[in-house]
Amino acid sequence: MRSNDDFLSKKIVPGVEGDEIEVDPIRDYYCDAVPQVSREYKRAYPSIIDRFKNWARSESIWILAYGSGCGAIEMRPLMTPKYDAYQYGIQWRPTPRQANLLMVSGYLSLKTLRIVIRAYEQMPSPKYVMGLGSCTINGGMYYDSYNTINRLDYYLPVDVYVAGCMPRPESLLDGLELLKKLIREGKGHGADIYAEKFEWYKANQKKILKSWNMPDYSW
Amino acid sequence: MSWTLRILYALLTLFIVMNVGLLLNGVTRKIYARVNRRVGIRFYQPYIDLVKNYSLTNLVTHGVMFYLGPIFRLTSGVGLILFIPLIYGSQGFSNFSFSGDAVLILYFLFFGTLGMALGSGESGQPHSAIGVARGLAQVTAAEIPLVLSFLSVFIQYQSLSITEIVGAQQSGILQWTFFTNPLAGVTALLAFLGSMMRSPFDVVLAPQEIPIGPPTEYHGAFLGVLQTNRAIFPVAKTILYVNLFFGGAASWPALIPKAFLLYMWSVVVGTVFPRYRVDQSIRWFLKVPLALGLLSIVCIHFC
Amino acid sequence: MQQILDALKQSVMIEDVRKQRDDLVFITVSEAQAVSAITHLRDRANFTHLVILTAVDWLEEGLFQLTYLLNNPAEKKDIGVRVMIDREKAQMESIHHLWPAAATYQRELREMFGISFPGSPRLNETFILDEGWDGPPPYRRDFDTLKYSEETYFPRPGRSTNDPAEYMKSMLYPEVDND
Amino acid sequence: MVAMFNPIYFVVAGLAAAFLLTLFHNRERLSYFIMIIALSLMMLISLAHLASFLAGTGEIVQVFTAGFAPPFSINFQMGPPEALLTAIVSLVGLLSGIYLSEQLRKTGAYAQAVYIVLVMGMNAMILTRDLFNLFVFLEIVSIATVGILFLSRSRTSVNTGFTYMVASGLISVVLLIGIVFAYMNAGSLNIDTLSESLVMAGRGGSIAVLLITLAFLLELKPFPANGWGIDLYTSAPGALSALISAGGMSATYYALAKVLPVGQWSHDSLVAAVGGITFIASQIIALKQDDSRRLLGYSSIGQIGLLLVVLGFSEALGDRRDFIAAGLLITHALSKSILFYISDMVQDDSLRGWAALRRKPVLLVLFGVAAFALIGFPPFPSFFAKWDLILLLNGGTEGYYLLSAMVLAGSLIEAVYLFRWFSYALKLPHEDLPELASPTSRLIAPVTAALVLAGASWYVSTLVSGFSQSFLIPVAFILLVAVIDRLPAWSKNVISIAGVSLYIADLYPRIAGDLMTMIFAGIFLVGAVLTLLSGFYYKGRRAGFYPMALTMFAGLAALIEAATILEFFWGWELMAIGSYFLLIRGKKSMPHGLSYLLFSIGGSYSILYGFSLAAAGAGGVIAMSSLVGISVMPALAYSLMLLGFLTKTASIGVHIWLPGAHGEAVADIHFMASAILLKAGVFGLITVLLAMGSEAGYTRWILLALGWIGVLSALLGNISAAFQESAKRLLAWSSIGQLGYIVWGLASMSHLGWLIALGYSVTHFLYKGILFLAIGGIALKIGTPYMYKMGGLIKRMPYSFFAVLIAIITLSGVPPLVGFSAKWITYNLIISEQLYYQGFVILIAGIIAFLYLFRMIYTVFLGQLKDNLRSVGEISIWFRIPMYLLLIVILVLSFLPNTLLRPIGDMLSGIFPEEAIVWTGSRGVTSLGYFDGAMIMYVIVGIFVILTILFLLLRKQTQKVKQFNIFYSGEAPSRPELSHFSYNFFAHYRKAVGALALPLVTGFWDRVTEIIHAVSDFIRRIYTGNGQTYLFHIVLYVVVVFLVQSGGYR
Repeated sequence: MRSNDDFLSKKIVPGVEGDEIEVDPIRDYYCDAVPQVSREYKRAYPSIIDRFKNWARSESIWILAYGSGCGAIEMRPLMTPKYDAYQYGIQWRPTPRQANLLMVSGYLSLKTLRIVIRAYEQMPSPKYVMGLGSCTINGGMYYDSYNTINRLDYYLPVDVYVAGCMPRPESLLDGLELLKKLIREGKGHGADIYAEKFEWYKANQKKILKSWNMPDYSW
Repeated sequence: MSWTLRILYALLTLFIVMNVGLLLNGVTRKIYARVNRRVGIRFYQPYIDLVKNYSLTNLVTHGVMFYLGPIFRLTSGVGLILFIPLIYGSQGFSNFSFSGDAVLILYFLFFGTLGMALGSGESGQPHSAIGVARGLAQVTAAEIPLVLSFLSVFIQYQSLSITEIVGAQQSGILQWTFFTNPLAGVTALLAFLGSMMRSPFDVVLAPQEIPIGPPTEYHGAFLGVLQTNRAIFPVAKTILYVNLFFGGAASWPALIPKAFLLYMWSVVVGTVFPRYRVDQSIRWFLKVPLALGLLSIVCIHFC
Repeated sequence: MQQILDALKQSVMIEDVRKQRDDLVFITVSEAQAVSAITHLRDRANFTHLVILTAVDWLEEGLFQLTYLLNNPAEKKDIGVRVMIDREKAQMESIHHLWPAAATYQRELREMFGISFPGSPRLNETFILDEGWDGPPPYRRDFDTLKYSEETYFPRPGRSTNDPAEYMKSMLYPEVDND
Repeated sequence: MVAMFNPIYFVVAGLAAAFLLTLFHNRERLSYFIMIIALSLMMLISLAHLASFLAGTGEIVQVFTAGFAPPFSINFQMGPPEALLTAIVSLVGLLSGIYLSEQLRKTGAYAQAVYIVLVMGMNAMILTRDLFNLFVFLEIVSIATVGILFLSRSRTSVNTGFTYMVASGLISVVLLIGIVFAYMNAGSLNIDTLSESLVMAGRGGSIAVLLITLAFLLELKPFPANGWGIDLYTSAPGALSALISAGGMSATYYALAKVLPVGQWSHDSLVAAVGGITFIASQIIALKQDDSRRLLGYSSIGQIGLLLVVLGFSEALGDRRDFIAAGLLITHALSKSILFYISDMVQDDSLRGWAALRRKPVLLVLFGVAAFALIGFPPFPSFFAKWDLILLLNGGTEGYYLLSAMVLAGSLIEAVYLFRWFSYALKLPHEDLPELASPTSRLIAPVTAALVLAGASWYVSTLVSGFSQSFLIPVAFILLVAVIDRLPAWSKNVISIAGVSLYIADLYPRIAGDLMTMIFAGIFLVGAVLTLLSGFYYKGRRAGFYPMALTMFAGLAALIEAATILEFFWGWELMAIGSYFLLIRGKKSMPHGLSYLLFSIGGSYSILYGFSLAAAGAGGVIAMSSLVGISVMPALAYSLMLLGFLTKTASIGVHIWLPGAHGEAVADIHFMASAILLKAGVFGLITVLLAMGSEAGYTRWILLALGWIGVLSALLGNISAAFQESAKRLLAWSSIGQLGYIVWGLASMSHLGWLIALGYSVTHFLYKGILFLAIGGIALKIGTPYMYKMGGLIKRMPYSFFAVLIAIITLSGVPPLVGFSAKWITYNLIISEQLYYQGFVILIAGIIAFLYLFRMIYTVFLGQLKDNLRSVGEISIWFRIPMYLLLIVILVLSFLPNTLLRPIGDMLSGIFPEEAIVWTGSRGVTSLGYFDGAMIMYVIVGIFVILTILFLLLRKQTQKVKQFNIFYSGEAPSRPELSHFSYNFFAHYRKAVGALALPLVTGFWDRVTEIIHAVSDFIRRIYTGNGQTYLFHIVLYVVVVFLVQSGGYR
């Protein structure tokens, strides 16, 4: 079968000076560098500055406002007066460039998985992933679907899972507190693990996203 | 005054203003939250956010201009605060205001805007460009009452020097420009709303539509620089207004409450009113503020 | 409605008629006559709107049932035209010349059921399975999705499945002996 | 020596040749040879006399044949006017004869005989001093004309010829009656003796004079009784039309000139009125013509009308009359012949058919020469003639102000149709060019005519007082460059740069002390060198570019060097020609080039009128100082001059030519046109405002209007710039805005205002130079000026980006670059001069500039790089060199604004002694405020450097990424052009304030054009093409004129 994504195949474009330009979109439009492990991760013990940084990171968690499944509906109450996650240093940002936490709020079909991977890779490190609900843990009620993933941690480095179908806002807050604790303890190294086991993650991703039409790492 | 002393004063000024700015940001958002009946962020949250952003480990850059954009922006904020005579009578806290008068400040306001616009432009992010286009269009409209009110003040005092203007207002509250030239004062307050990037004039940022507008692609330390500027810049602008319209200040304790109250003016309006589209806000500035501004000039001219 | 069917009978051999409601009838026609029947309904009987084209997999009978649901907007009537085709040689004449939108349904059927419609535009392009699907058509009943999922999506071990009714009973009334 | 060339030989040669021809009528080659010999002989005679008169040795020769007194014999007189006119007639006769060689040889010896008799008749009409002789020769000419027409054997020509013959017969009757009356009353027909006796004869004599005058007027085909003559032009061969138009008209005109003194100038007002009406009406009618020959016919008649005006105002024009008439006549005769010759080569008679000329560039050049000569551009004789005419009409004891205005209006209309036609020929897109029959033999005639015209131009310029010959040196240099036009561009470039540099070296010592002149000389000439330098990018010949560029610069230099207003006007017009040809080099520039030229001409006529009033006030003195304190209608004079210069600064109202003309120009031409050429208007404004001062009462209103014009130009120019899709048009609109600041500053008539204006003149030159070269270079490189087709070019052209960045920061007035100083002075000016309302708009306009500046730099350099631009390289090094030279100047001036502003301020203290900026080093202080350029620069650069270092110290893992590594809602952009926000960039702005940028002004000019065309359409309905109607017109005309004129005899 032919793919729709023709715009990513190589093409010859007539240049303005009468020349012909070969455009290879993956190579020419995208950076193809591989992520690197951070210096902090390599250190055996966190320095005092690292601890301070980790504290700041834990007290200022910016969530990418993106909902992949039904769980997105449970995130909204966190912004309302009843739960008000802002008081715990949690805020929402509209762009992955400025977010630290990716909340995967429910089942991921193949299509949304691709978007989630892109969004995750575009976030600046250190960055964290939280999986909400059974669907991200073991596929939940979609465990036998032909196009819904079962385990998120095979594709992205998950820091915290919050169980439930769907988990209630209270559970979410609990999960966030756990995440903050992990970060404070210097265990929030998802991005470094992702870089370290990059090939494994990519292999898993490519196993199911067979028509892989993006660069290996979306900077 | 020696150059060493000057630089020390400048650093002190920056330290004070930055703290004031960060606290103002925090308190403002607290107030927002309370209006929404939320607990809201901790008032020191902006500090943590700033540290967090600087402590992120990697940066993605699209090119030289992208890299320098936030620095241009911060230069503008820092330069602005150093060009404004902050404390009346204090040579130290007048910093570098001897290098130019109010006109320098008015035009230096654009320095950062331009740098930021160029930096975000290089990222190739279309949403940034949309945000900048909106911002520029709105600023040109908001600038109309601003120029009118400032012109009115300059004409009133026959001076472009901020120090002289502040000096003329020292003899009492009723000598403040806001009371001696109320039309210009009101016009300036309306123009002030347009430059603070708050509702109803914040469609430039429109987080859900064009993800956060110009700084969409900025992150980590870049964003930290922008946030630093976001602390300094509005305070500098506010102090400019305080100097021109509210008698300036002879000491920091006098300056900070004034700046705080004026800042709150935009916060209160922003909390209450919903957002304008760009063409609506342009038309709005071309109605009442323009008329008031012209009226103030006519009054100054003929009265 | 009867008149419409009578008129249709003049030219087409109707194998089966099932009246669902006064304004909804399902008829079954042969594979060879299906398109002419649909054309007749569209042009003569004002069934100008193709509501849906879908398929049912009769695995046991070795048949695919295609259903063309047609609507007459003026008289507010619907007719479903059913065609049984051979499951082994899953192929049907295209009707994209009657409704261009039919091509999209046919693409979907091609992808999900593996039914071919020779001549239909863009038939062999991916439709929704654009992540590079290489398994059998997933809507065929002989395709085991659980097995596929287990092979592909790294199932988490230790997962157990309960009958919801029994499970709820045991949870709510643990004192009752469920045997 | 001259005696050998007795004028009687004209008749002898003519008749003898005609006789011989009949003998050799079957030896066509020989007979044609004889004809040419005879024609050459005639020319030789007249040339000999002309030469002796020009050398000052000539004497007036009187000839009487056969010992009888007139009217029974022939009485000839050969004086200077006769010599000149016969020379023209014989020349055109000879050239037409050569041109028609094929046709004449084919039609045979009889046609050749008739042709010779025709030329002879015309010459004789000029020479004779006897009324009856005149009548006879007039008849000969008429009949010979018709005869040739019949021999050309086309169906329409028979019809036309018949109408023509009947009409001229009718006119002959009128003439003959007049002669009979004259002879009855005076007993003599000698023109020289007739006049006194006729006046004594009372009423009969008066009627005789009126009838004779009327007959000759009718022969000159006055409007509206001229339908019979017009048709002749369409059906006769072009070369014959040339002879009729150039020769016949001249002869008849001179005959009328001879007859008028007979009536003691009692009918000069009639002649002037007929001439004036004919002039205006013909030009208006010609506007709607689509047939080239008919258009030429109307144009000829219009020219004759103008000559009649000259004749009618003999008294006012005094001894300059002959100079004016000769100048106009020579230009008219030669250039019209050129046009008629070309019209024969073009197969398609419609105006658009003349695009065929593009097959042969030399013909295009000839067409251009003829067109520019007819309108009265320098260096052609008509330029000086028109100048004198307007000056004298306005300068007499009673000024004929309305008349001179009408003459200029008519000329403007003439320019409209001539140049529209010319632009068709140059630029009209044609699927396939029409055929052109131009064997080399046919080129002889027009080329010779053009050469003679050039010679006459040179000679006439030597006769003019108040015009230094040194202005011809650049023209000679231009001609030299034109001659070597076949060489490759770089060699011409070297020569041109050398020429300009030499000129600068020569000029510098002369203007060294005068800063004002230095500034503009610097902009004009240093600008010239820089633009020529950028011209090295061009590979190939670049045909025609260098002569025209040099023409423009010569004009600009003449403005600076001018000691008299005539020299100033010369420079102004020269510049207009040069710039016009430069601007139309773009691909789609045809309509814009035309509108540019028309506004230029309109503006220069306005200036001319103002100058003439100035000269009138100064009693005819035309030194530049005569502009000071004009005593004749000073308000009008100054307003007109200012208006004229405003057309060049493209201020609002007269700006509509600029966006198109500049927007379609090539990069370096754009630089010339915008950064340099517009400053000529500023120079003009400064000249006028200096002369006008601000003391007189009326100046207040003029300055107020000027100020608002400047302010609105700035505002609307900047708003419109934000809405442009083409980067070049954007810059063009931006120029309108920037020039608005300058005009506003000048209009304030204050120290600070002029400081702004002069400062802007310099800085605008600097940053606009960079922008034009960069944007123009990019447009050239990628083949389109549209910004939505660019994007992301910073990756490919970092040097250009940096230069443009500096330029736009300067333009926007953001500190620390030099543009800020202008903004600072603006605030000082607004407050100190109380220009609150204008000033407020100016300030807003300055802020709106951000819109288009950001749009330009973003959509061109930032955003997404398009696929087809992935391999594009930097713009030509020859653009980057001047760009970076300008850039260095900007940076120096930014650090030390006092280096520019202080000397200007000191100089302005001489003009406006009021308070100024006090400079201490780089710190400027006024009574209101202060700024320190160097200090601002140190502080800002210091902060920037410190922050950059701090940021670099943070040491992050920095990853350089590519264009699609952007957040795109988790998806991938498919194509760069779909992710580049560029088209309709300020849609919301347009929605809110777009009404301000609506083309109201354009609508106004469209309406004016419509009205003139409607009038033209209405008038030309009298030409039905019916012979009887035409005859009826003549009769009616005679009756009406007779009734009107004879009213005075009762």
